[in-house]
Amino acid sequence: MHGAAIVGQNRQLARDVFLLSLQAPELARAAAPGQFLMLRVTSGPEPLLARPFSIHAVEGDDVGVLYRVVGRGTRLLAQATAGQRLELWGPLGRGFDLALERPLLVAGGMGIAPLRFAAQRLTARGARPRLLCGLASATGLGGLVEAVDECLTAQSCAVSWVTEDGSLGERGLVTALLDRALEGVDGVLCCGPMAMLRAVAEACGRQGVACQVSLEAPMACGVGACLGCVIPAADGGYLRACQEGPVLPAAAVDWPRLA
Amino acid sequence: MHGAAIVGQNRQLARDVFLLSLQAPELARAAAPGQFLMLRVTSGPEPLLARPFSIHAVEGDDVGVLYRVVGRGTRLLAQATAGQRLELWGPLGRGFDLALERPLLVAGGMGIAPLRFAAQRLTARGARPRLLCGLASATGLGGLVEAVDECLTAQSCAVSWVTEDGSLGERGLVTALLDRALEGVDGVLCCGPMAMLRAVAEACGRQGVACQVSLEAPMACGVGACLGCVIPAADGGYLRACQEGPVLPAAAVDWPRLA
Amino acid sequence: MNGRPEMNTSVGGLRLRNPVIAASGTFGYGREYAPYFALERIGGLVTKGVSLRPRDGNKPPRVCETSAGMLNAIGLANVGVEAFVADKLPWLAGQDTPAAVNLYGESIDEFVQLAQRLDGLAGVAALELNVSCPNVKAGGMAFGTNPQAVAQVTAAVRRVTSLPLWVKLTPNVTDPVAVAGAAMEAGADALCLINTLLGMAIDARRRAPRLANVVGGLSGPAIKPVGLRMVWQVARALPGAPIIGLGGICCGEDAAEYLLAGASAVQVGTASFADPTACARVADELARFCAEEGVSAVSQLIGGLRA
Amino acid sequence: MNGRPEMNTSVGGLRLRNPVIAASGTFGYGREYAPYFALERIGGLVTKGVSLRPRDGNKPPRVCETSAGMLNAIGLANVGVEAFVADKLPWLAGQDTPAAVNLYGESIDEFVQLAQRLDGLAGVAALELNVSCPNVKAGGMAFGTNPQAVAQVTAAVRRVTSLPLWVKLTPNVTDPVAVAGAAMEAGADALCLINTLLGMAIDARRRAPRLANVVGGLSGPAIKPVGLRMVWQVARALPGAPIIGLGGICCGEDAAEYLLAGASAVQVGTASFADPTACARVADELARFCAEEGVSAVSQLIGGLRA
Ligand SMILES: Cc1cc2nc3c(=O)[nH]c(=O)nc-3n(C[C@H](O)[C@H](O)[C@H](O)COP(=O)(O)OP(=O)(O)OC[C@H]3O[C@@H](n4cnc5c(N)ncnc54)[C@H](O)[C@@H]3O)c2cc1C
Ligand SMILES: Cc1cc2nc3c(=O)[nH]c(=O)nc-3n(C[C@H](O)[C@H](O)[C@H](O)COP(=O)(O)OP(=O)(O)OC[C@H]3O[C@@H](n4cnc5c(N)ncnc54)[C@H](O)[C@@H]3O)c2cc1C
Ligand SMILES: Cc1cc2nc3c(=O)[nH]c(=O)nc-3n(C[C@H](O)[C@H](O)[C@H](O)COP(=O)(O)O)c2cc1C
Ligand SMILES: Cc1cc2nc3c(=O)[nH]c(=O)nc-3n(C[C@H](O)[C@H](O)[C@H](O)COP(=O)(O)O)c2cc1C
Ligand code: FES
Ligand code: FES
Repeated sequence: MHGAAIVGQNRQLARDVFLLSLQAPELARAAAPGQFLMLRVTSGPEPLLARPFSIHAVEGDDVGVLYRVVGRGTRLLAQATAGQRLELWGPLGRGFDLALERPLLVAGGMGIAPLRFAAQRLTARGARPRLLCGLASATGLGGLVEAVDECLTAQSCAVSWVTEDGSLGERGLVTALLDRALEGVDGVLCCGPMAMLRAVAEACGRQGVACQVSLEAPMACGVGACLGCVIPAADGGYLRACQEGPVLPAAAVDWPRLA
Repeated sequence: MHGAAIVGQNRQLARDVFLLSLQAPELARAAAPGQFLMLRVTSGPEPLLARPFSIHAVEGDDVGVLYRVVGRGTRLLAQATAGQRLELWGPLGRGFDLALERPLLVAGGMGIAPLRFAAQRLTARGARPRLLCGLASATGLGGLVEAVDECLTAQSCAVSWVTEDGSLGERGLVTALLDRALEGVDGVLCCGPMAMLRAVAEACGRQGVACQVSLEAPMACGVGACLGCVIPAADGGYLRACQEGPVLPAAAVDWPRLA
Repeated sequence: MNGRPEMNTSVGGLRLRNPVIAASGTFGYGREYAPYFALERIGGLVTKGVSLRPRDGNKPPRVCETSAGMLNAIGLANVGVEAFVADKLPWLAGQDTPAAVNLYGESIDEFVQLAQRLDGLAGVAALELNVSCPNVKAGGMAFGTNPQAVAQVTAAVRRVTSLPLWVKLTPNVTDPVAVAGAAMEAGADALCLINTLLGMAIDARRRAPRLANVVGGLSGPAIKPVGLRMVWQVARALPGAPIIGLGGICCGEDAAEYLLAGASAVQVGTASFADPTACARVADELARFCAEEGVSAVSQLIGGLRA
Repeated sequence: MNGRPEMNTSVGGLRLRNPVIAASGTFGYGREYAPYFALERIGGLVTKGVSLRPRDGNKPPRVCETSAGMLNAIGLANVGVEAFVADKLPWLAGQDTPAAVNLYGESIDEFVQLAQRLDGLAGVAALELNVSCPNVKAGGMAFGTNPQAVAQVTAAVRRVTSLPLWVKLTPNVTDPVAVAGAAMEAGADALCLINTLLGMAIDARRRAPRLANVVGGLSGPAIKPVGLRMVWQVARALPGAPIIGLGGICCGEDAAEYLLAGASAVQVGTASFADPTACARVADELARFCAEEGVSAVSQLIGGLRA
């Protein structure tokens, strides 16, 4: 769909992390976990392009977007207030393949964004997902941690935290815990920084667990037209993050060329 | 001065007319009637340039700006809310020469903007100004009419309204009433649409009354640097509206070239 | 004014329902935007540039945003003419909207082969020669800055096709009129002005270019003044040369500006990225503009600038 | 990093306190901006273009806004060199900030006379030849698009002055490197890149151009990608040629981008209109950028792009 959505709320969870909810019934009906939407952060011409955001949650007619303020567009988005109209289109791209029984969800930082919706749908269809969630530090991110804990526990998805500074859960990197966490798992869904995705993909490869990664790339159109968002493909050439992705089997990605 | 001013209020007087008050003590102290300020309507890069506005009123530390929404910049300005910071600089340009005893102030539409401040200062220095104020129609402008009536009457400046459709005061054009209104007047201060300024200047010329006009021109810098805002001068060449103007003796302007 | 304004126009051998065409490279192969509006709402569309062989294109990152614009260095990634004919053209042929095929060759011979391959195929309404792409090493802008080269490639393609032949010119030249004149004399049916301006963006913190290709093509509202100027310049210098104007068009009034400057039709590029319905919206807004201004036929705007 | 970064730089025969110079035509004769900040905060300034005789300039309207930019067609209005020397120069000579005088002639001879008149006068720190103004009929861009003409005017002025000689180039050319090389070979001490892009704006409702001169020069953030590209292109092609980069610089990071692309100093133009303190702010922000990035001397940024 393409059109205007009404801002329900735009709640600040941490210094630079916000949870936006949008009244967008058509989008809510059509959305699948791992898909994204393109959102215009102003009604004016600056910034020119829409921003891609993963679909974080769907509750009735409402679509949730979890975002971090990193630049001009997200700074403007943070100023959006309830009742305001924002132009958007979606759902876009290919999401996660959820045909799994005991999946492990691995999130790095904001990588939680698409995984929460995946957990929701997985438990709804009877799977027993677990979430391994890594942060550099939980300091200042209390609101985010709480929101994640709350909604995933409600969905009986167990959450383990790992922080580099030990401020929450185990100290270390997600990837260090991975070999153990992969036991008994029939698939991994992963979203986070590129280096993490690659390390998770490698660990899964070693253990023979199928791994799906959600990738980011600078996007102009979001609909497969501009060819701007490409990801190097394992069999040569490129895949469009917005069309063949953003979720891809880790094996489909040419990791060395992605660096 | 140059810096940020805090929006006191931004009151809608009519469908497309607003009265903005800004807390700007330095500007308030330095401002003289007929001068203007340059105001950035956003903190972003679009629109790029600041907008010139006449100083409509000074009350203590507050500077008033009366503006009409005509385009992108003023549309954005209309969204400004109390407490918000706006960048501005001024006071700029040359204002009215107020060394008059019985001046006539002639306003066309938004031309009232600088004249209200002129009336305030004139009565303060003991002069007895009258205001002749023309509108196409008063319909929908009740709030503006009321605001003008109220503050000028408080300053014992008599106000006469003229409307083209007869909806308020006499029916007709300001200029039709002018010959009569000029009796006993020792100077005219005029602001309004170009055609009106020219007609008033001619009427004053015929009756030998000194006439000062406040002119508008597209401006980039507001400080005399860009040479963008020029007005054809009676003695050849050009005058900068932002520097030699915006108020000029009618005789200094080359009216035919201005068309 | 009574009634709806007459919106059809004719340019470079094609009659169009309305003057708004989706530009090359910003509308995929048409199908990508079909979910967003009925393609019959616009005058036509131009495909992404097609080359003889498939091209992977440049390394990413390929796009970045700039003030009121964007840079791209896609590198003419495309499926190649055979896959285009097999997979894309049948769908286009089934649409009630004419499609021009944007061609990119690295040599005159490649342009000729492409034109020959496409000549007479259902779904190909016109050929648009891209001699102005700034993002490829061979051909592209290298051709487009040289009037002789543009004349040669245009004449060579002219000989092998009876399709309407549009030549798309680069703004990165000292004298656009010389290149435009060369294309017209060599048999072009219309000139498309402008392709992107050559530009660059730098990430100062990383001390690196924002595009892997370092330089790219600047498009969007930022370049509209340059596009309008070139259309006006060429329209004045070559009266009668049909022009398709583009560069930064985002709304109906922008389109009207290009028509007034002398274009017979317009293309909408980058605006589709900011709003997938942009082409249809621009067409609607242009009709509304005509109605509001009492213009009974949009063609009355063409070259109507009072200057 | 410890301590404040070293901000001075040297370009085209001048040592500057910092690399940020106020551009010609957007800073008046310097005095207009003195109320807004102490001129010692910036590296230098360039005057509005000065011609032999006073010029009234073009008819108004002379300026209009565009997306993230503006068009101007001032037409090199200026007081003429004699009034400049009598009325403007003494004040500039009293400032602790070097002033380059931007020169505009309609012929080589006029450029030479201007240079001779200014040579040796207190307050003139450098000459900047404007062979790139798009808004005048004679001289200006007509010179600037032709490498031979640029070489001739540069060589002729070089013979009559020992002042640092900067040549300001137009972006409206196919090959900026050819023009830049011609200027360097003819004795320029530095190249200033870029002047404005030739553009146009139309008021569709009035069906009239927004500028009385119809076309004008496009400046501001919209053109930054073009300016950066040209600086990078010329810096790569002519290693060692001192470059002063400009076009759309609004903040310290913009300035850093130009330095990384290969400029030894930068100029800030249109940004002064949006913020009268822009030049000083850009200088401060550039210093802060260096501090944040652990750069101990701003000169380390020059040409530091990893590409
Ligand atoms: C499919 C997809 C889904 C995404 N989902 C989310 C999400 O759920 N929550 C969220 O917070 N972010 C998400 N992102 C990233 C988000 O799109 C960017 O953070 C956003 O576009 C930045 O906009 P800005 O104007 O604030 O930053 P800009 O001013 O445009 O850029 C600021 C900084 O962010 C970097 N950046 C810009 N675009 C991207 C991008 N696409 N990916 C990574 N870095 C970028 C720039 O390099 C720059 O350093 C997603 C991106 C993609 C492609
Ligand atoms: C010295 C001076 C004092 C002024 N004082 C006031 C005032 O007190 N109250 C007030 O409402 N307006 C005043 N104006 C006019 C005001 O500056 C413009 O209305 C404003 O800049 C329009 O900005 P915008 O972005 O809304 O319109 P834009 O989108 O820039 O333009 C919209 C329309 O307004 C016209 N326009 C743009 N700039 C001007 C201008 N400078 N003068 C006239 N028309 C213009 C355009 O041609 C266009 O048709 C003054 C102008 C000057 C030069
Ligand atoms: C991502 C992208 C890809 C493009 N690809 C092509 C192309 O393949 N062939 C071509 O002739 N022009 C191509 N262009 C240029 C556009 O068709 C158009 O000429 C240019 O973008 C200016 O118009 P705009 O400002 O409306 O986008 C491309 C532009 C963009 C932004
Ligand atoms: C109003 C205006 C007047 C200008 N006058 C001159 C001039 O007299 N001489 C000159 O060499 N450049 C002149 N320029 C060009 C600027 O110095 C600068 O090259 C150009 O604007 C690009 O930089 P910017 O984007 O930072 O403004 C002028 C620019 C503007 C906007
Ligand atoms: S964002 Fe345009 S093709 Fe993916
Ligand atoms: S607005 Fe720049 S000189 Fe008047």
